[in-house]
Amino acid sequence: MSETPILAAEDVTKHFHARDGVGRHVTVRAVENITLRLHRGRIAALVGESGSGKTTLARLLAQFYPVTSGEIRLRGEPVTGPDKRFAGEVQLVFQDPFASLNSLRRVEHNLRRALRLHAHPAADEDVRELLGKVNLTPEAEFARKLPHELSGGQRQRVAIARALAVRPSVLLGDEPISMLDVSIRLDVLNLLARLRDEEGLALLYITHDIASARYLSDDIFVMYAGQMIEGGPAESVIQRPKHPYTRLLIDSSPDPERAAGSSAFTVGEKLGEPPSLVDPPPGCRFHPRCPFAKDECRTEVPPRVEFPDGGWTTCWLHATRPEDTPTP
Amino acid sequence: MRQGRWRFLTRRVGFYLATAWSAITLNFLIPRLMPGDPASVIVRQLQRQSGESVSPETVAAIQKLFGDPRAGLLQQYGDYLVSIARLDFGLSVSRFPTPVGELLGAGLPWTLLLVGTTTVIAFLLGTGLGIAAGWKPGGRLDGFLSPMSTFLSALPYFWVALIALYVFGLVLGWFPLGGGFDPDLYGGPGFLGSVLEYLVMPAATIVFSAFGGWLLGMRNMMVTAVSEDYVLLGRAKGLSSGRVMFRYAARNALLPSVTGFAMAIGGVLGGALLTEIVFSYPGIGYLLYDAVSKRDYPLMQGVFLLTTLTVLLANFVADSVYVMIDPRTREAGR
Amino acid sequence: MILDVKGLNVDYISAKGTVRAVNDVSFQLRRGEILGVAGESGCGKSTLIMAITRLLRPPAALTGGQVWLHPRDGEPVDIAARTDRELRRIRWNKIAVVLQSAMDALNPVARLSAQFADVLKAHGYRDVERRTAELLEMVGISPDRARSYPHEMSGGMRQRAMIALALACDPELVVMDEPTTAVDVVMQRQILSQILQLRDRLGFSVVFVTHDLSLLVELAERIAVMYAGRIVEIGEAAAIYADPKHPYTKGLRDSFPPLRAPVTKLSGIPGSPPALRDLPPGCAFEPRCARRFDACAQRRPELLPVGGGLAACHLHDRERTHV
Amino acid sequence: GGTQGTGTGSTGGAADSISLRVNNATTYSRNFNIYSPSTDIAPQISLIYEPLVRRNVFKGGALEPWLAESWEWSDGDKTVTLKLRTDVKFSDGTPMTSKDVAFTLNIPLKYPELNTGGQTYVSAEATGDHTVVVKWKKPAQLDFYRFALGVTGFAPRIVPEHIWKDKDLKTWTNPDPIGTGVGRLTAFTPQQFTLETRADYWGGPFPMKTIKIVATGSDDQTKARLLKGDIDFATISWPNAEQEYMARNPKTNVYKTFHTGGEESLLFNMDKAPFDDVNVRRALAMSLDRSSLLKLAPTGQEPANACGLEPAVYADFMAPGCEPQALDAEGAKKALADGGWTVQDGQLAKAGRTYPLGVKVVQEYANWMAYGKGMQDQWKTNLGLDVKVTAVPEENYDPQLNDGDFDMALYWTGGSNGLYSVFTDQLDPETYVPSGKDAQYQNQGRWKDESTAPLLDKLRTSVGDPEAQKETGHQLQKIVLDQVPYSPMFTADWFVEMNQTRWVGWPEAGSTQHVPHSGIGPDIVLTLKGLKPAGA
Amino acid sequence: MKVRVGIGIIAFFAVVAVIGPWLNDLMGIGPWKIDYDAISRPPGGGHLLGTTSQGTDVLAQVIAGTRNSMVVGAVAGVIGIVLAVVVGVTAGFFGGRIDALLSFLTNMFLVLPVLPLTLIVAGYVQDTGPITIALIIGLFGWAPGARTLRAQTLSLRGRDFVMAMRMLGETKTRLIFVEVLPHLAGWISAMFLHLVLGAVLAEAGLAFLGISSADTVSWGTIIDQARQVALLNGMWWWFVPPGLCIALLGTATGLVNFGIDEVMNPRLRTADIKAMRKALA
Ligand SMILES: Nc1ncnc2c1ncn2[C@@H]1O[C@H](COP(=O)(O)OP(=O)(O)OP(=O)(O)O)[C@@H](O)[C@H]1O
Ligand SMILES: Nc1ncnc2c1ncn2[C@@H]1O[C@H](COP(=O)(O)OP(=O)(O)OP(=O)(O)O)[C@@H](O)[C@H]1O
Ligand SMILES: [Mg+2]
Ligand SMILES: [Mg+2]
Repeated sequence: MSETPILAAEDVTKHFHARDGVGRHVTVRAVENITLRLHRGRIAALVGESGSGKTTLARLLAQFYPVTSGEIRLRGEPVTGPDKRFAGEVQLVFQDPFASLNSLRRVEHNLRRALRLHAHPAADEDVRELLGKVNLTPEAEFARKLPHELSGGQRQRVAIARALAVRPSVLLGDEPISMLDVSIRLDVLNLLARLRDEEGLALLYITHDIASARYLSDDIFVMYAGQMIEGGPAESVIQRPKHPYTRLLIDSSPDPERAAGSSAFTVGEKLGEPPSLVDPPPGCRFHPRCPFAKDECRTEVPPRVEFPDGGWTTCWLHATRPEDTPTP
Repeated sequence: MRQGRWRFLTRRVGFYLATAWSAITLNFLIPRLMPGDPASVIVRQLQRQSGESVSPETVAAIQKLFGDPRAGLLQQYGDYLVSIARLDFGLSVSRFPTPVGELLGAGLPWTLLLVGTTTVIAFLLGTGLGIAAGWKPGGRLDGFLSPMSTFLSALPYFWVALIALYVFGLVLGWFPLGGGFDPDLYGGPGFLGSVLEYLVMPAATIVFSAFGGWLLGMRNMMVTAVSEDYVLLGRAKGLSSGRVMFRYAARNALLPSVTGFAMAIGGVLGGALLTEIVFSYPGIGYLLYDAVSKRDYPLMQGVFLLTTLTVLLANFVADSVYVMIDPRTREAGR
Repeated sequence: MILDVKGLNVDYISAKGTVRAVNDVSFQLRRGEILGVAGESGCGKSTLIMAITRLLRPPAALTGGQVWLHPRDGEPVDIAARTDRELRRIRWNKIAVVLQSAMDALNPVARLSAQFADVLKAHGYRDVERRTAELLEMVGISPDRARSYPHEMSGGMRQRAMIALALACDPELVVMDEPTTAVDVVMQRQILSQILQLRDRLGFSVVFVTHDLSLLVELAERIAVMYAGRIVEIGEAAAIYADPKHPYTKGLRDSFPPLRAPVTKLSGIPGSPPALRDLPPGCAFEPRCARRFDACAQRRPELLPVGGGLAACHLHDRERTHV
Repeated sequence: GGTQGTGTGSTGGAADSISLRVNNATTYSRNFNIYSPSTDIAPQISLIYEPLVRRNVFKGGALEPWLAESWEWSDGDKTVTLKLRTDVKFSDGTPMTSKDVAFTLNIPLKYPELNTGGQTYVSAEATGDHTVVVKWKKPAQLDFYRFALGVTGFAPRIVPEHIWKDKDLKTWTNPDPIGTGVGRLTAFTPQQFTLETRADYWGGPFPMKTIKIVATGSDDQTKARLLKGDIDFATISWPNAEQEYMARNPKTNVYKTFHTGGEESLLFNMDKAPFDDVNVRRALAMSLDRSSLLKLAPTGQEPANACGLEPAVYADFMAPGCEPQALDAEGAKKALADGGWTVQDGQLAKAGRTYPLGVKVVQEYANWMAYGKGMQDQWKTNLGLDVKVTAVPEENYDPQLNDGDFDMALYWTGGSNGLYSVFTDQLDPETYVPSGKDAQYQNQGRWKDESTAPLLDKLRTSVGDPEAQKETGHQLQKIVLDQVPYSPMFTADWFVEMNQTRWVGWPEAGSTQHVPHSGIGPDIVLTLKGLKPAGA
Repeated sequence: MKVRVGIGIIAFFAVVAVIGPWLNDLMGIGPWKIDYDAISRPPGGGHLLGTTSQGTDVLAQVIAGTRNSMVVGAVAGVIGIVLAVVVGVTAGFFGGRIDALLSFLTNMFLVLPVLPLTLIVAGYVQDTGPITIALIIGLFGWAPGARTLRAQTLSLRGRDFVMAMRMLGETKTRLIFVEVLPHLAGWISAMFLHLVLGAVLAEAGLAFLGISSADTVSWGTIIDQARQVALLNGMWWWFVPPGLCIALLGTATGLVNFGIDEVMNPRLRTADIKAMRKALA
């Protein structure tokens, strides 16, 4: 873990300027003071509710837009803009495989362009090799296909192959399977896992689906309202969530084991909605929804607390007695 | 909410002002870049009318009277802006020395009447039929109305107007041939009746060739709307199909049409040019045609300015109306 | 019993040819029961829902079967055989629907209150405002939001408003087509618990469609699994999860990584669903099935009782003959 | 369905009213400022304001009394003393005196830019109650014609001083006109205005009570209205009027043409090769069949005399051999050969150069358009030449001709203003300006032959001497005939449509002493006065 | 089906436009050839569609007119569409100041009353031949198209597939030409047809207003000439054909656009009610 991360967001913040319902200029604090490091051969999962800033963070890492503050580093070097060298190292896989391929272009067009742009040989066999890497066989046949002739899973694999064509060292996946049918999601997940293992890629896996995060990733990071509130090795986060929000996420996820056969579905309290990012709550941003909220939660930003199992969180519940987990 | 709309509208006002200025400038330049000057036009007409040539002294006098339209452009531009600000459009050349404002004032009501009513009727008719056609896409009504309106909207409307004039005006004699009213009844008790009578044919030809466009537009919007989930839900709610058709489908499909309608109203002044000419209708369109053919710069400018400003105004109204009727336009105009 | 669907067929008809999107579907729904319908995309779940509510639009047409609704008071009605006009009285009163995306299903240009009002009025409710407030409160929305337009509310709120709207006329059956797909897990959990709670309180039955089998296991009493337009297995939720009889069901179940159990490598179902236009002559799942054998490609398996439920798979032919 | 007779201007049976169309305005403005040269203002012809003298077109343009009873020249033709009628009253009852006349005549002196009549006198004074003296710097018999010009507003027409004196004539629109004419404005709408005839008109009572002047817009509209019987009297050129108008109702519909004494000619731009060669001009003129051309738009015009004078007006002055140019394809080819010209690929060629040819016509004139097309066709057939026809919008026509921006063009020549005017318009070398310079409506063909100048001088100075006029006239006609500075094509005519349903007694060509033209000066007064209600 | 009929009609006119002169020669007629013996002759005999009052053959004129009308349509269409694409796509793709400027220009042209402006400007140009007319019409007609294309480009620019190619380091030019433009093909072709028809109609309108060239014959000039004489004489054979040609061309473009609309907006694709009735019967 001490080796230099391949791609890192160091204390980045992103504010958007927009207009609110009344036409006023407002600042959307989409991402605030986040540090995230991606290492070779490791998969980091990023989970969180809708609107918590996951996509924004991924796009910051991909240099879609500049950071408001902080720094994106590639192999320890600060990056200044999306140049070709950067594109050759970092690639993004989009959520919607139906939208991320040009419906008018054949599979090979996508791959060949990617190869050419980065001065790699782009002969037929190079294209076929890429398709082979993502298990699209027979390769020659797939190379000639148009997107609408492919299933969602196949398309997502083409998109991944396209990203791989530049021979990146980092792959950023923004919910790469959420649009896919359940039956083929695993296929794509397994592919990503294989790429990590075989190519040594560093991967960021963004998802709503905590179970799949656990299945795929080495580390899990949890975002809430633009902030990172917990992180650590996958198992430790899932089995021993430290932040009440992480716990809420896990408890909300469908889990057939938990209740199989019965519909003894305990109705949660009014869980409220995520806060506005224009005018976030002071202190811990989760406090309005937190059943354990204390006074300091409402006023002061909680400190970061590290745990022996490699995990960490920012929560007042642990600030004083870091060694044991609260049992509400 | 309300405040947001205002903000949006005030931002638009900036655009309109800039456009108005550009139009005014363009308006100033165009006639001056045209060849031929009013004096020679007038001489030409005198000559034609009398069938004999006009003396050089006369020509000199006329040229002196109207001046050289290309002299001292900058000075003229300044004067022009000042007089526009004072709503003074100068004296018409072809009707010297009648003020342009007076002519515009005389023509405006007629055009508004003719094109205003026809635009409204064509809109209502087209939209109504469009709703009906789009409600059951591919159905019998749709299968008949859509191709028909495609054909109708492709007819050159002055051509239709000429045929109408010939058939209904001359051969059958049902309607008067031209003009806006019966001058013998002017101001008298039968005047309004005669205005209507004179309106029928030009109005009918405009409606005839214009409603198809509305129909097609509305039909397409309607077809799209009908496949929306909220229309499905309307049906699922057990509401009467009329209610679903109007409150759910048409109400949504209508939004773009309303903007289109307001813009069409704005195009009213320029839109009836050909019809007004065919039917010698005493409106703005004819005035412009006259002005162009007689190189009546001040009149041309007046008409063009009036037309442009109405379009701008209508666009502004369209914007405002849209903001008012579509609750979703918090952040419109992007 | 509230709903009895018998041999339902729905075709998509075009000049190019006809595809059968719902094929000989039969099932029954008990009063107060939640029936989950699961299946991959395109297997005909939405089409089925539209058929039992008679909301099909061209080019879809109901080409066979019956949909008997047994209202608490009054005669059973075959929804499939009634005219639109006749159905108007039943709609929303007896059957209400919740669609996948509330954003699309709520009329964007009408206030929430108006959308409640028109259905309430259409079905003879008097105190429209009070009822609206009551309904909104039921799903945890403050009644003063009634004057909002749909776009002014968050996704979760809209979806809950949708559910409140569905319950407006105290229906006996609520049909839900993926009501939580567009919201995230936390909101999904909230909505599901609300549905359960309200069902317990009001006693309506639910047909709940989703492609997320793991969700149904927690929510539904019984689950029907669809594949290529047919129900391939139907049974008690727990049984289906614990011991799926159809390889497809099993494949679906195994597509969900566990949340707590030890992680093992999973593989989903290979291949993709067949095109409805040219289905294989035998079992539609045969090309993707790991346990296929000769018969599978030749004969289409019937939906027959296996264990506590029904399954359409030749694997069980032998068991049955043994019995 | 039948005609319901609701049309504009229909007089509903009783023949106490007449409707006339004067010009192609869609709408009139209530603007009776007679100093406005504009055409879309309310036209008053001489029904409201009248001139001092009238010109008799059919007598070679001889001047006849109108408001002036008589006039006498003195001071070597530099002074004229006008004696006014004593029985003239303005329509507000005020008698017209010499003061009014002097006031009127001084307006162009005071405002040179309102000198739309092109007057050249230097002073005008009232010397008695009914006498006015007008003075020129040079002998002015010819200039005096301008007191009688037929066109709207251009002759000095007498206005009442008591109304006009304090007005700014450059902005005043004179909405309530008071004049000496027979009509008093009683109703004004933009589409039509009504004049009531005065009982106290000096010219005696009129057969009709009201005169309606109708704005009809285009020629098309005018024709339609004539056909419908809405209008009693109009003057537009109507090709095919025989079938389209007369034949529809032979009893009542009458279309006539009256020669103006001028002609429509083919101008050549003689500043430019190949038109500087008389052979080319002659060839082009000879290869046209004028009577065939007229079939393409039978307006009633006739082929014009080849030498620039028309017998309808100038019978006494005609030179021999002046009959219309007949088609002579062989002669034309020979003329080309004489000049050393050949035709190559449809173009005139000489010494290795080719010359594309073009002819301009006014777009709005349907007959000219047809003639243009016909000429193109005939040049092609007879000489193998491709000539491009360009239709120029009316408003651009004169500037282009004045600038010499043309090869050939149809244009008016001659007229009824006397011999001098006939020839000086196009043949005065003193008015020559090169192409590209403004010819100011004179000599647009760029005629440079100095031998013409002394002849024109002679013509001008011998106005009172018919013999000298005749002889010089012959010489000039010969120039036109031989040199073809322009080629007369068709007679220029007044085209008149008359409806006899309500009014009869319209003038006949040949016997009338005034043109029945709705737009010309006192002639209209004479025409209307001579009418009788039909059936009376 | 509809589309095929539409394309058929358009193709027919296009072919006539191309081979028109040859066709006329073949039939031994010419638009300017004057038959002094057959003036104002109704259809029949040597003149299939009769003759004009000037002895020219109506059919020959209509055939010759097809070429000029189509040329005006095509040239104006090309100019209009090129401007629309350049302005709209540039504005939409680059955004920012360029967009602000171009949008302003577009909006301005949108609100300027086009017909009056065209009339004024056309009056300025002398001897307005088909190309000039086409130029004017094209120059004033691009704005609505540009607006639509801008909106479309704006949405395309943000689409994932464009983003993905940009992530790869694709150049802007290639992004525009290879990724974005092909997706606008439907819009562009529909717009082009619309512009063509608009131009043909506008040309006829201008001819009616007297803005045309005497040396060219187009459907518009035929109507203009005919109305002066033909209407009063009931010479329908002269007046009707050119108008019908325009209407036919318009209907054809309408039909094709119907089809294009349906391709671009799948929700417009209507169910085949006939097939359904048959299947359900
Ligand atoms: N370009 C933008 N302008 C203004 N606000 C933005 C912009 N992009 C994102 N936001 C806001 O930033 C916040 C975070 O958005 P983001 O898309 O990163 O969330 P997310 O976690 O990816 O959500 P989801 O799970 O729904 O994809 C949201 O409130 C969003 O509205
Ligand atoms: N308008 C249509 N025309 C032809 N076929 C259609 C049409 N709509 C749906 N289908 C077909 O009907 C089948 C069933 O579609 P349906 O929408 O019911 O599936 P679904 O199970 O709801 O899928 P999803 O999970 O994606 O919502 C699909 O195979 C689809 O291709
Ligand atoms: Mg996201
Ligand atoms: Mg569905």
